[in-house]
Amino acid sequence: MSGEQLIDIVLLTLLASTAIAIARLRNLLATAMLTGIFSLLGACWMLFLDAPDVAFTEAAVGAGMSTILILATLCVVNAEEKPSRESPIALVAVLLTGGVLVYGTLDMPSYGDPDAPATTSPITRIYLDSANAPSEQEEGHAAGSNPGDGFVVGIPNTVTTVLASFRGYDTMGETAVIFTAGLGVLMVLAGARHRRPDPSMEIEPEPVDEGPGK
Amino acid sequence: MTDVLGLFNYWIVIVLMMTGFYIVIARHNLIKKLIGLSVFQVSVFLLYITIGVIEGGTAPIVAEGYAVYSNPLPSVLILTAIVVGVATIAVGLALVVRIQEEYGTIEEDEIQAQDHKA
Amino acid sequence: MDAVRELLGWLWIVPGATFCVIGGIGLLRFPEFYSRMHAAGVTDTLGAALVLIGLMFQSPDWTVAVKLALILFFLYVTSPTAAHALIHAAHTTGHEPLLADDPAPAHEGDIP
Amino acid sequence: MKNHVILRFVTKLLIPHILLYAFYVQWHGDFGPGGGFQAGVIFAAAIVLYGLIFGLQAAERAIRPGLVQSGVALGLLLYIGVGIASMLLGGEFLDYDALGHDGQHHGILLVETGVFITVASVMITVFYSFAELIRRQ
Repeated sequence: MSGEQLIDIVLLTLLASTAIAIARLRNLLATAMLTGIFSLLGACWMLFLDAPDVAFTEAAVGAGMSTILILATLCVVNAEEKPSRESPIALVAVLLTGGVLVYGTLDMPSYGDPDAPATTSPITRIYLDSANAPSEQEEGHAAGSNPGDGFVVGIPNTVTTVLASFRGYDTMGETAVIFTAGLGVLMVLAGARHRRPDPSMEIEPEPVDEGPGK
Repeated sequence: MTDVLGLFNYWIVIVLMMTGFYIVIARHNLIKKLIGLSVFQVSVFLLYITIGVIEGGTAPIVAEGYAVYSNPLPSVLILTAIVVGVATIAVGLALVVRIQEEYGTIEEDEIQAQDHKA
Repeated sequence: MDAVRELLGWLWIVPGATFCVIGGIGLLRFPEFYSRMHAAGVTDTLGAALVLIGLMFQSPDWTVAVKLALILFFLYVTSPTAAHALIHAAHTTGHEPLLADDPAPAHEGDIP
Repeated sequence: MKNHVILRFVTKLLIPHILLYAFYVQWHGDFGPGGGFQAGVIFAAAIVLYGLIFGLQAAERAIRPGLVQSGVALGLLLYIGVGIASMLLGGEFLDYDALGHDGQHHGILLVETGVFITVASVMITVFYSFAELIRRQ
């Protein structure tokens, strides 16, 4: 039980207890706060797992942006979660799936052992070698036919290299997804500003458009 | 079961996954469901990162004096997934606002009741 | 020289950690909101600051120490402000502090 | 939020540092942990903080909603533009070697800037939309 494992276990139990607290709480405001704490604990654990880039993003996004968005929605919606009888079937289904998953992890490689398949594959070697200074080998030639022939980029931070250079096309797709999400929010909420909701009316009167935006 | 510690990470990830799953299934409030969804997402992210770790390795930033690095690939996948996750949750919350405006409530069973009535 | 710095570092970190624990215990045991906020304040400012100064002593080279000093500056600016904002919000929404002659509630402020 | 003197002072003190840190994260992404996604979110967090404390009008005066909504598309345009440029210069789509001597380095920086602009603008437009709803309440 080295010190590292101790920290690991303490962080994990804290994380699990926050998640269970989120599940049990009725007060939506407290749940929003706990979501922020949950993301921050996730970020701490990711830092513990040697992934600073991801911890960075998770802390900035999880603790920062999503909490603000949830609070903003709560301001607009100001609803209180009504106590409703939960059917036990949900609990049974969840426990069943959990049991099967735990059974599935029994023969997975244990945490951090050096000869796990993910770490010994040649691809990882290529990603890490991509950071060598280009002066040693000639200018970044495309990855040759055999996997041994590395693709040299010369940037120390291999995560950025893989993100932008090896996987540039996928990251473009991800940026397009973020673009569409931004567009979606704009279109969905743009409509809400003009209409005054009139629940009694069955058919909503066509709102008079306020002109082309601000 | 000597390496209970080894698999402990995966079990906690599964506990988080199941908690998120339970919130999405059992709770009727729409905002609560979205929060459950983000809990589920964070657990998937942690699963990916746990797979990429090597004992005694350091962050995948090549520097002199370090030889063992953790695998950069999971970090890349999760980096974009987190921001996309928040963007989709923003769209979900925008829809919740519109649902509340149209139906006057964000409890799932009341919404279904109004749907059956209409 | 390193051993002295190491020891000096530990000399700061251990009291910092105890202050954090004391703050945590205070957070649980105090009866009402304002005294609990005081306990949270202790952890935020004093505990974190001592640990950070201790880490500065133990940092391998001076660039790490400068980064830790920056973190210390930001913590010193943000955590008291956060505590202030919280208490100001509680006060403006009419949250009355528990005075000496009030009957002691069981554990007021429990979230349902 | 007019009478929060302490909050306004501290925000004035912090926002330049946060913005500077966002740009540091963006352009230091090659050597240390960082990149377009994190920098965009940190930048947006600074604007959101400004909007929360000084009110929506002040934030919308500082960064106009029109500008931000065009920024959403601009970042993606820059990203695809780099891809097209590398195609025009003889390489495949998004093959940064065609961009000249230290092509990889420049290509990655440009692409990360594109991601930075898109992510920051999306987060700010989402915040503006929600804040607009609250103001209209």
